[in-house]
Amino acid sequence: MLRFTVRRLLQAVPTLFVLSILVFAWLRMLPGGPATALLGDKATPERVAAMNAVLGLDDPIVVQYFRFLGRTLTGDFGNSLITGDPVMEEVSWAFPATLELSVAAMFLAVLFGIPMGYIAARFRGRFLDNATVITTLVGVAVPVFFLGFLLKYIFTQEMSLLPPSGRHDVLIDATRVTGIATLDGLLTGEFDATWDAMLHLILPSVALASIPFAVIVRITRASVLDVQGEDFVRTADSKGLTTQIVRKRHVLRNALLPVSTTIGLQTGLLMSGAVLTEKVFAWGGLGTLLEQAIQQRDYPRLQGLILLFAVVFVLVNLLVDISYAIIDPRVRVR
Amino acid sequence: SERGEDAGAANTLVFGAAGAPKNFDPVFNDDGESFRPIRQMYETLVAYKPGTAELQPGLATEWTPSDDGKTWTFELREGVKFHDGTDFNAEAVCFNFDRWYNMPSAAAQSQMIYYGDVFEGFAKNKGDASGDPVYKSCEAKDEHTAVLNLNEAKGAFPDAFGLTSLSMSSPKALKEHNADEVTQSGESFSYPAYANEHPTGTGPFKFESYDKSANTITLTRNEDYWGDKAKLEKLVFRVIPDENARKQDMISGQIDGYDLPNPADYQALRDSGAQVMVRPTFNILYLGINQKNTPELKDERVRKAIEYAINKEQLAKNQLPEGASARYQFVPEETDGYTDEVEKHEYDVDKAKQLLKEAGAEDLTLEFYVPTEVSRPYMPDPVDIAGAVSDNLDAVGIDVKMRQRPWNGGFKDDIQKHGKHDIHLLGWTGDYGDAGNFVGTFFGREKAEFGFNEPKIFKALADADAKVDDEEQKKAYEDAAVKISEYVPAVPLTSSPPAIVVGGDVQGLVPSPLTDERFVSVSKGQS
Amino acid sequence: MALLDVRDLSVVFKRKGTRPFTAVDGVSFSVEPGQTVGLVGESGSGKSVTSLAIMGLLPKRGAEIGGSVTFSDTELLTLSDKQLRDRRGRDLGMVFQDPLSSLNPVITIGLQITEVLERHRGMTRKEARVEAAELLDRVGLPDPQRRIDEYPHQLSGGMRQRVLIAIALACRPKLLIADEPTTALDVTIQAQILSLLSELVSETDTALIMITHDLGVVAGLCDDVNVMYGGRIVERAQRHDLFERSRHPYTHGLLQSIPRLNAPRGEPLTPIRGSVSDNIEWEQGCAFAPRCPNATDVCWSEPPELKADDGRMLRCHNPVAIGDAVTEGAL
Amino acid sequence: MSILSTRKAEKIDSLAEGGTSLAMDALRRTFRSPVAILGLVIVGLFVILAIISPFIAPKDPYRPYPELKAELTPSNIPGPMPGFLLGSDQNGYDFFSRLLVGAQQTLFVGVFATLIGVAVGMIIGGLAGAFGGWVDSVLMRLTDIMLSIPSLLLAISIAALLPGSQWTVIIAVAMIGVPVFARLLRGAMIAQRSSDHVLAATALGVKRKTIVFRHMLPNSIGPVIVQATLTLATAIIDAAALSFLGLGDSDWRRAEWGLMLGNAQELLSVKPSLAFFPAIAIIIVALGFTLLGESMRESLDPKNRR
Amino acid sequence: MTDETATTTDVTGTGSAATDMDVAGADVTGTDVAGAAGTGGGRSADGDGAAGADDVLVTVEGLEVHFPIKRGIVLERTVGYVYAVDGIDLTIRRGETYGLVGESGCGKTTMGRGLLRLVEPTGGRVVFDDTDVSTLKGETLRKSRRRMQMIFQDPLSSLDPRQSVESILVEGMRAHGLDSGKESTRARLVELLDSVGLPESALHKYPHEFSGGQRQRIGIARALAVEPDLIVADEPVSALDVSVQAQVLNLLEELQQRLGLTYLVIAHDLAVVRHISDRIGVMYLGSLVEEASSDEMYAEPMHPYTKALLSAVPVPDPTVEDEREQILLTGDLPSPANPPTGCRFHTRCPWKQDTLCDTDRPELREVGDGHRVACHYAEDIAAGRITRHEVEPELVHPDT
Ligand SMILES: Nc1ncnc2c1ncn2[C@@H]1O[C@H](COP(=O)(O)OP(=O)(O)OP(=O)(O)O)[C@@H](O)[C@H]1O
Ligand SMILES: Nc1ncnc2c1ncn2[C@@H]1O[C@H](COP(=O)(O)OP(=O)(O)OP(=O)(O)O)[C@@H](O)[C@H]1O
Ligand SMILES: [Mg+2]
Ligand SMILES: [Mg+2]
Repeated sequence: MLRFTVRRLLQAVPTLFVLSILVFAWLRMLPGGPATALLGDKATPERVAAMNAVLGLDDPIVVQYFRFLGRTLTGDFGNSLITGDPVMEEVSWAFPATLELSVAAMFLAVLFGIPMGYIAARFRGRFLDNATVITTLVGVAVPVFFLGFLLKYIFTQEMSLLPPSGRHDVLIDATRVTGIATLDGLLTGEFDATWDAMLHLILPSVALASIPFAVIVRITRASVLDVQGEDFVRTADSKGLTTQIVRKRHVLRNALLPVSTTIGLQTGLLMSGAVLTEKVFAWGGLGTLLEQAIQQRDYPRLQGLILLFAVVFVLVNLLVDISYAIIDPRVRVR
Repeated sequence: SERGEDAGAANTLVFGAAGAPKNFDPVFNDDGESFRPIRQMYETLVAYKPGTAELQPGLATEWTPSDDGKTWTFELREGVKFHDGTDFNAEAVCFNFDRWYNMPSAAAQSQMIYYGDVFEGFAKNKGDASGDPVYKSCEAKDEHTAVLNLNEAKGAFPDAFGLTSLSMSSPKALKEHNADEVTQSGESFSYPAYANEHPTGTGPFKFESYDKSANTITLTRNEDYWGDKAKLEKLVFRVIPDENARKQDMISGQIDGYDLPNPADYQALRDSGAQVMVRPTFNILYLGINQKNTPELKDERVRKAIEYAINKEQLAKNQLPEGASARYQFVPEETDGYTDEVEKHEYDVDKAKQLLKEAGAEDLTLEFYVPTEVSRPYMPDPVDIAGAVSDNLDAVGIDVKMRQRPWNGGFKDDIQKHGKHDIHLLGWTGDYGDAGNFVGTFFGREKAEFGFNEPKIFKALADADAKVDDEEQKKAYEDAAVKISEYVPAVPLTSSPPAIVVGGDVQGLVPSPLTDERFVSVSKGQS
Repeated sequence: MALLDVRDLSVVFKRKGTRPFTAVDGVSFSVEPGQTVGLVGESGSGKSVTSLAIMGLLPKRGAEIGGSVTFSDTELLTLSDKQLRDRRGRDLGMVFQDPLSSLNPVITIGLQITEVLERHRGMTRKEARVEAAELLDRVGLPDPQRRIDEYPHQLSGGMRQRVLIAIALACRPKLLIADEPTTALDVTIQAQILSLLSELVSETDTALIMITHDLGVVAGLCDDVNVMYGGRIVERAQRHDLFERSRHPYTHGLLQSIPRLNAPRGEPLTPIRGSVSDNIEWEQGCAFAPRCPNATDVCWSEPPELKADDGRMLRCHNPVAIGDAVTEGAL
Repeated sequence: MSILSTRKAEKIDSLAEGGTSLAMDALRRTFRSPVAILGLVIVGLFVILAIISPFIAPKDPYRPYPELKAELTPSNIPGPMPGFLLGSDQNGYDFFSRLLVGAQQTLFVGVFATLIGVAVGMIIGGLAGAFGGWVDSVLMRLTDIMLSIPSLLLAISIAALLPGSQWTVIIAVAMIGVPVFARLLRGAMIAQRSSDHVLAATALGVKRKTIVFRHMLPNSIGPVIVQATLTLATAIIDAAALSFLGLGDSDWRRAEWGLMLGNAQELLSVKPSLAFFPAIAIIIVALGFTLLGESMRESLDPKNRR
Repeated sequence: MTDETATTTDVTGTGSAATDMDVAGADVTGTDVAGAAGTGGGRSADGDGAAGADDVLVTVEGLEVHFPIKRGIVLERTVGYVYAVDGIDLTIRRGETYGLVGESGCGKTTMGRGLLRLVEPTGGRVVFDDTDVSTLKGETLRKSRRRMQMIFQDPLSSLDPRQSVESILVEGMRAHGLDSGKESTRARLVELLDSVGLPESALHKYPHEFSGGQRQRIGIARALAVEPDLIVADEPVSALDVSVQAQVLNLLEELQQRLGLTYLVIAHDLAVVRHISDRIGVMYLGSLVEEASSDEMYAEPMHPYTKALLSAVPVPDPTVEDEREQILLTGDLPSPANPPTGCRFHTRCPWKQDTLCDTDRPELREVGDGHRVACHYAEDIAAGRITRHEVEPELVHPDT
């Protein structure tokens, strides 16, 4: 298993390397530039030129790339142009927020998606199944940000049930431990902070969960249907095993293989969705950082974030692979 | 939440900010989001009277220029202490001026935008500074008298002494926290501890913390403030980048105020009981004209036709916030240099068509550069405004091709550096109450943005700037304004007052044309 | 009393939008303890469906089952799902065709054996493990202690089939149904498996239903052979009777069309004409009529009945004359 | 040998397996399902609307109307009034007409984003699948990298690079599809390449080019068509997301639902219908394409072919 | 065979092949160029005396197909090989049917494809009618394919589902310029269909509209369309129902007689192979272990593996079955990626001896009248000097 893990990790290296070149080249190709961004309203051509000199942006592109690579390898992604803070530091502040949101969303999606998919499969072709299929398709067709608005509109504006945005009430003075608001409250015993953080988490995570939920339902359904028709399920039945054992040990376990893959695939979507959801709910995570960075052409932050997203994506895929290897012995040998 | 309530909702004010501040060292900043907290912690020698651009005593009780305008003498307020307990005195003032002038690195210098604008250069001994510095020296005549020597007179003074960037910092804190160590790292800059964690001024609020995970900046009341103490115990700025989120937080009572509400939301905000305070206008939106690329635009008649074609009143009503008005000159009404003598080209489609005909420019095609991904008080939604302007121009037969460029992603380069456009949308918010800050900036010399060389105008503006006497200067700027209105180097469109919104229970906030609101007088509670 | 008595078994598949399809039609046969009964026929003749119907493994929706299946005096078709599950694996064992897909790929073969033992013989996991290893040893799987913790993909085809047999025999069922247990295997492996099966069956006095399309397999193994065509049994006889004197033109034709190792070379084969898809429906006459060399008008109009004839059962209007039977047996 | 997004890739590859199915057969199966029919009806109506909308729009969707402008302020956008079924939009244009014409522009964006994605993806996938070897390796690494960036980020990155125009959106959204189509086609082609009928053609001495174009491509196209249908749905949504982020096409005059929705976000409190109508239109259309695509996929799936 | 002879044959081979090709291309009248070309074949085959005297169409010498097993993170490395075909020598005479049997995975298919160069052999050579096929490239290789055709196991998957029978059949003709005119092509198509027993109406149907046996007929017609000399039939009847199998086997035989075809028939069913073949080669793990005429192979198998194989085939005759003494092999076929040393069969051989078997790989050697066997102790076994014994089954992990 260790070898498997290490190999998978090594496989990601070339991808990340090429990606770093692409990201770098991409940023150099963007019109405008860090100097323009830094100088804001006061960017006159002269100032921009002077600033470029200060920043070394008039050096040859290759020199710039290797400087960038060198810094990146030491974990230095430079400082944000917007805030002036080191990008890594910004990320370390914002990452827990995004992590919290994504994990909550994925948790919801899995928690409700797998049972619903399973139920739909068991009632294949009947009303319940068709209803599930249509619902999930609608779920996919609704733009995340619009769903966010809708939820906000209904639950905060109309019903005043839940807080509209942010991660916790400003007046709650919670101690930061991990940066994951719901967890911190539990760790420090500030339960009101946890409660408050949970309330804030509900709407964004529901909005973000919509697509992965729909996909998980569909995959689970399809996969359960596939497995139900497999010979080994018939074998299990022929052994006279109880229905529960057949379903749990034979059907579900096999059916979850593709589902686990899907969960990994969904992280990409989740990251995309997070950008939109965070904007809607002023969540203040990586998505927010990214959105600002794009609007204001915050190059160092953009570089850092895109590479970070790729790394996270790689890691999640790795986790999925490992979990795959745990439930599917066939993968291990390779 | 209970805890929030007994934390004394009455004594804490939470203000929504649109973005995170860059840092808290006044001199390294130039944007409103950074200035807002800075203004509560720092003070300048000269201050602006709340709600106006007029001057009033700040840390200096008096300021007097020499006759040639090259020496300024400041009488300083007594009994003022910095937040670290050190005294504010003439030495501190000179320490600040010297610090700015002698800023050691190119990196640090590049961050001092306003200082650079006003003082035009740095000490030659350090780095490879460029420009001819206006600053010469500073002497502490006595404990409470500071004398500033300049190399040349500047019309911007004394107003410019009120710029937030030129706020007074504690020399002790500056030294202790290596305030000058701005370093370049990659494509950006790192700021020293002073700027990040130890801003130390004389203002009514003291820095307490900046929680980057929660995105909140917390200030507390300065109990040793020299003047009337702040009514609020705590002032919290919470960064909420999303416009809609700010609004909803405001309505649901999560925050007590935020800046620059979307004009579309004024009504909803008011309905929720909030106070939308419209500031006096101090900005100008204009339709720039670049004479370089299209010969027809060199013709005054064509430029005038463009102005005649635009229905500024309707534009102000349809697309701009309440209180916006049509403009026929660049200097704001409240500022010296504004005059009724200017040539007014009011909306007149027939006249526009006729002028175009006369100039033989009936099939004029213009590239109209419009910024995107930006919202400024003078143009909340540039694209919609540009749309309305295009509709107007279309109506007189000008074929407008709209080119949209992201504000930071090419627009400014294309306009100000490459001059790729024929016409463009841009504007300006005044930094202080000086006409030169408006017109001088635009038309003082040949620029890629406008692509003309008209010595008549350049000279008129240079003369006006050089006048030391207030009355003379006023006349000179009025004269320049008339010349500009006749030449039409660009079309002034509208001025839009930015608004600031606070909860119904917030009192004492005075909206400022310079967005220079001080929260010292603000209180919260049932009225 | 027979151990298993299948009477008039019929299975009709009904699906929305398609015509009902009768896969098994009035099949009757019985199996005595210790007896091996063969079920042969070409692909699609209904062999598997018959066995699945006996086991109660047909899908609950879409399949209509008629007739009766009595197993030691119990009617299987009317049992509840739960009661059936109590019998399956304990009294009735089954071995399927494809040994790879018939084993759950993600759990160890050990668990796949022990779960039956736990279920039906009330063993603890530990006891079951010991027993499982013994079972694997009995089916000739080398090194069972180690293999027990391996996964199906780590075994070769022959070994997997042994595991399946071990599973089916774990609770010493009274009846074992083997549905083409060797089709996916090579001849040398097939020989191993077949000899293992017959050995185990005779050791334990288990009754065996052997389903195959390979007449050679039946010839060596079965006491009684049922030949199916188009969902019905067309001929049933003891194996010597069947192979030496086949009466039904289909059985006869099959035997004639198979190349044999022991036949002299150079003789052309006598194929049956047409293919299975040329069947007509049994209701209209004899399903085999379109391909039958002996077919007369009556074959096209009247479905033949399964009748006793000369010590066998035969469903044919014009059986092959006894003299025509294949006689190369003597080599 | 695989990198990083093996799973994503494998998933796409597995979709490619449907390639051997018979088109007609699959279609017949598709249109037996009510879900597919619903999808087809929605898509059909949408396409018809897109074609005829310029002719049936009651007002010129690209002109401001003085009646509307008279009342218009940023915090008051006129509602329905005689002649203007849904009132004004934020620029004094007839909202109803723009909503109608929006179908056309939306279809345009969706179709071109998909077509470009399919075309580029097919070229890459086709080359990889037809040549194999190092060409395949290089091209597939490229798609792996594209797949390793979350799709919207990819689109955002591209959109930020190009000047804001309709084609920017189209290209940015198209790029999301490129790696998917490339993998899909390659997977199908590789399955084809080792298939018996291609081997048979090789054995016959048929020219390589003929084999690729007559045997491999036509048999690989099924999954591509299905994926294209689904991509149409996501393309429309992704384009809207770009607009929402302010990165989309910023032609203020163009009536396109995503753009209209994006621009109306700030006006929710003034006139929610400006956002709701385009949003609902997008949802319905995306749903239509998804229903259609999903049911086609289901019937192409070899497992469902019993 | 020495290197020098190989080279000479090579040169002349290439030369004559080119001319042959031209002749064949122009020749529309019939397939019977066999006689003329045959003399050429006889001349060059100077290897083994007995076989050389006959009309040899194909000579396979030391054919090897090793598939690399690749692993690697960034760059792929070859970590080993699957020795699918590992040194096979055989000759196929004009007009005969050569049968190849063996267990699944022993390399039969690969052998057939290597012979036709549908996979690239990694060693050895194939001389087809004096042409060294192994050296051909590009266009010449493509052209040469006209004379060697293939029939596949799965008739459905080997037919492009999107093409009508007509275009399936015409395709090969077009590739070799045999579709000279509309009329004559049409006539040829009808003739082809007729010869495989399909009606003319089949032309406009698609493969899925036919039954298994009919599809296989289409596959055969496709191969015949280009008037080949050699047909490699890879498991031509394995996918068919028993009752249909005989129809196809009869058809193959009939076509051979009518058109003078030469067959290499690959199958795992010994009975089928024996029925159709003149000579049989038995493969085990990538190489031939025994070769003999069909009758002799059945009557007097000499290699232990062949014996076991023959004894394992069930015969639909209860009397035979009851009396049959089976030689049960234990264990499984070893992995071709990791073949045993010495005699490949020694791990399962009930006659295995302590010397030679696990160290020396036996050559395929002549033991009389065209009967070749690769066993060190073949004669001893035949004479009963060595007796069978028990074998500990070997564990084989399938490489997934
Ligand atoms: N679940 C089902 N639904 C509909 N039809 C079915 C189903 N299962 C089997 N059939 C049909 O019933 C007929 C008999 O099938 P069965 O599997 O019993 O044949 P078989 O004799 O076992 O053939 P083979 O030798 O191929 O296994 C076939 O035509 C088959 O298509
Ligand atoms: N393209 C390939 N790459 C790698 N290994 C291969 C390839 N083709 C075949 N092999 C391996 O070569 C060996 C021989 O395969 P081949 O298909 O020739 O056997 P066969 O005798 O035809 O078997 P079967 O009876 O199952 O058709 C097998 O182990 C197979 O896994
Ligand atoms: Mg079956
Ligand atoms: Mg094979």
